[in-house]
Amino acid sequence: MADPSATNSADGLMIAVIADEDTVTGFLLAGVGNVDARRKSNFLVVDAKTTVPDIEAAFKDFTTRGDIAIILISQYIADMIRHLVHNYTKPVPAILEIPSKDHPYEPEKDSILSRVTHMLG
Amino acid sequence: MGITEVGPIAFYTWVICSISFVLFLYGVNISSTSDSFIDWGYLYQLFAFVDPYLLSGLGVSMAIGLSVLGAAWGIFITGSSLIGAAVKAPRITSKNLVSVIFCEAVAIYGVVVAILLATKTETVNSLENGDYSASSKAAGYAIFASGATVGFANLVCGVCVGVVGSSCALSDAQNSALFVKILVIEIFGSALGLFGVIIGVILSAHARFKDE
Amino acid sequence: MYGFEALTFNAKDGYLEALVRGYRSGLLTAGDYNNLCQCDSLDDIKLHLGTTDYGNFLQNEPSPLQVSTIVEKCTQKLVEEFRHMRCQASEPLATFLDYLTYGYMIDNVVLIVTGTLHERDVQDLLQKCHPLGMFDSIETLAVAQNMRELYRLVLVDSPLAPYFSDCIRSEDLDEMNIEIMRNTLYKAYFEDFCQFCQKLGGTTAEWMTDMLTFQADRRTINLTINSMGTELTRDDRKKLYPAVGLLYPQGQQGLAASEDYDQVRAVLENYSQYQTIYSKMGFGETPLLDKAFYEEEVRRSIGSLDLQFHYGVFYAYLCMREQEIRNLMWVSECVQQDQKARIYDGIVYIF
Amino acid sequence: MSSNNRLPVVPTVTVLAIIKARLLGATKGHQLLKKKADALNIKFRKVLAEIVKTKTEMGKTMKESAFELTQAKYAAGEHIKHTIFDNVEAAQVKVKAVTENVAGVKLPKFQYLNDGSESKMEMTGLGKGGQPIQNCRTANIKAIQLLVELASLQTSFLALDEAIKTTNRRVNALENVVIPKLENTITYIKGELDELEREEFFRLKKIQANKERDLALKEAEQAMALMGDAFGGGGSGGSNLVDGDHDEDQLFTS
Repeated sequence: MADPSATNSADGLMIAVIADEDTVTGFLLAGVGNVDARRKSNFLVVDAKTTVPDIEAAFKDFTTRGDIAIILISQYIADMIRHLVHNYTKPVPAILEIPSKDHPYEPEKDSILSRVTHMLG
Repeated sequence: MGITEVGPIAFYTWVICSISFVLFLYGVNISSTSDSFIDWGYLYQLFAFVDPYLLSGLGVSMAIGLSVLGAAWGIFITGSSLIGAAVKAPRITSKNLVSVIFCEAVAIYGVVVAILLATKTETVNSLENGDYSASSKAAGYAIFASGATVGFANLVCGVCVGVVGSSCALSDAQNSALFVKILVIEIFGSALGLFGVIIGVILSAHARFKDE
Repeated sequence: MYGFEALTFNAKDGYLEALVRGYRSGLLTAGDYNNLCQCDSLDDIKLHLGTTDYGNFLQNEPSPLQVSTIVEKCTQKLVEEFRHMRCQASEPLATFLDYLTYGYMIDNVVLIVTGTLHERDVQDLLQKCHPLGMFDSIETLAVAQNMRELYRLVLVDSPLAPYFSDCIRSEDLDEMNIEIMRNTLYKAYFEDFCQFCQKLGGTTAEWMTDMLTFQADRRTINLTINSMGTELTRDDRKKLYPAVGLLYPQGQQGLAASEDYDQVRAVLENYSQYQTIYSKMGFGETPLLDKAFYEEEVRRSIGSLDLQFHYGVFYAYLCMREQEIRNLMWVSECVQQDQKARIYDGIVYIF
Repeated sequence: MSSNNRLPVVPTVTVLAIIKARLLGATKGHQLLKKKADALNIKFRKVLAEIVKTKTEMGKTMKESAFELTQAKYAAGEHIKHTIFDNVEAAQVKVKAVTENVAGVKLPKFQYLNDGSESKMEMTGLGKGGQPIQNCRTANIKAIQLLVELASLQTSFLALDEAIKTTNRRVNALENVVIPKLENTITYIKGELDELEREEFFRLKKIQANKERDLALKEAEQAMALMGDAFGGGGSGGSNLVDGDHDEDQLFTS
């Protein structure tokens, strides 16, 4: 629950994005994007050519990097790697499933929200 | 709009026309003296000794040549537009052949008049002083003028039909309702050539090379 | 002198002029748009586009259809048509058509240059380039490590070289903001294109000057509005204004000093031609001028079709086709995002 | 059964006192944990309600920002996204992780941070479509803020969920295992002690009875001896104390 790395917390942690091109574009426009000196970026554009192992690798990378606090992932992409998302239990970085413009948001599929609705009965 | 914007052809035409007009006026003003700029008396002699056959030959060749030039010009203007427009609207090709035929008709006028003129043409012997008889000179000039009339009338008529035909093809491709309307304009354009033909025929009707 | 064009124009360009008008008749009409607006899914749109001039261009696409795929395919159609015309064209139409692609070329060069500075993969960058703006040596753009080298090795051979050499000094290249560079190039391009059209003479010059005047003014107004509140100073802003157009130079003086919309409006009110534009600008609020500009552009483009024997139709066709792609993108996005209420906001009816 | 569900203790008074003290502690702890669980539950409910609210709101916000992007693309052209991708350098929007304390549970919370540095994005679309792009940017920043909030809620949700589970486990353990066990032990000890008491009582009673009988016998003998002395010397009657009646052992158990 503690900060993953004390060094980075001073100037803030980043938000990572795994989504379709348009969603990523929007967030980059807002200034979320970060590309460091080693050409490592904190976003992944998923298009028709992106394979599931690519997404898995990026997801694992983002969850273990330490300078990322929130991972935004499009819901339909989360569905592709549902096993990883389901088994992920750490509170930081937080996984957030977001709707994408061409995939309407389905609350039933959301790992968190399904628990929420289950609890609310 | 400066003069350079008018385009080179128009510019040169204008220059040549104005120069010749100035020369013509100069010549008329001082024609009485022999050392005038244009010696009209000498010019008369020159034209008087021209063989009427040459004039009629020129007339015939102008009739056919300029008509065909006009027709060909019209056909390429129409044709290139027609082909381009037919890429997206193939239905227009058969209808718009009318425009091409109109242009073709212009060439046919030329051919008809040329044949007419050619059949009238005869050889005549010159008089002793090298001059020709009045009637043969008149016949030569008449056939020359007739040929020129028909030729130039058909030249511009062909171009006119061509331009209208090109627009006709383009409009028909967009909206087939326009075809008939533009065809009417084209018919009017095509009639221009006929005027020339009529005048040409009348002009050459009384041409007699030899006095009977 | 219209007559002389009528005599000689068709010798070289009659076929292409008729062809481009034929392409134009393939543009979607208001009826088509109305039908498209009734669609409930992208597949409906695909089905409907199948009945139009687009034909079966989407037939081989896998079923979860993306908006970007539609846009890409439409662009591809435009590019194919354009390339077809370019191949048939003889001088000076060929040069004219080349000029039309320089705008895209500028975008591509800027894209590659930024990409190179950020060390992106060249192949990726090339895929993102607009196909109309490709030139032979574009792939080698990426070999250059810095901007000076880039200019010396590659750009010097491209058609854009004069724009670079005229307006961008090599020491500027490295630290210049990429957007400023893009707009400086655009300015040079506009001026050059205008000159070229003047040289062509006749109806082409007349119509194109009119259109380019509008485009230049649009750019000027856009630059003014978009640079408000940014770090761009007045002098810098003024440097980016193209030195053509109705607003040049008097109106540009005023616009360069404008700091809010009301001032821009005040300047524009002196130009009755732009009444349609500034009447869209409300007092004190942020206006959305883009659609007004697009409408004006389409209106002027349609005007070009009333004239024959000139090159303006090619430019007009490009504008209209681009607008159609924008329209289609808008409709598809609205359908996909379920924003039916706003679907009519973005469509500019062409016919 | 009672032997299973109790502590293995020797039933003495001291042990009883210890166990009683433990029971008291357990009850107190149970009460406190119950209270904590309630506090967490209240917070949890609040978080849940907010998550549901924010999630639905997020759907709307994301839709809006996606549409703003459409407008930007409409105005500036499709290629604008490449420009945006290429202008990415360092993140301006970041989050700060802080912790909030609810009933002793540390909840991680994220705070939206914008370092406010002049971004290259400001100039994007200078010549064409700048305004919709800036609108899109604002809309997306709004969306990000909402998402950060949602992420906080979600993390809180997870942490709270965990905390509540632990607390409930403890409460249940106390309620269903520890306290019954202690109570059973107390009952057992009490039972054993009662039993012992009863035995003692019985034995005391028995001793008393024996003692009374002996006394009676002794008295009778004395009376006899007195009578024997009086009636004939007591040669034979002079009973020997040693080989007299068998003297029963006195048993003192416990």
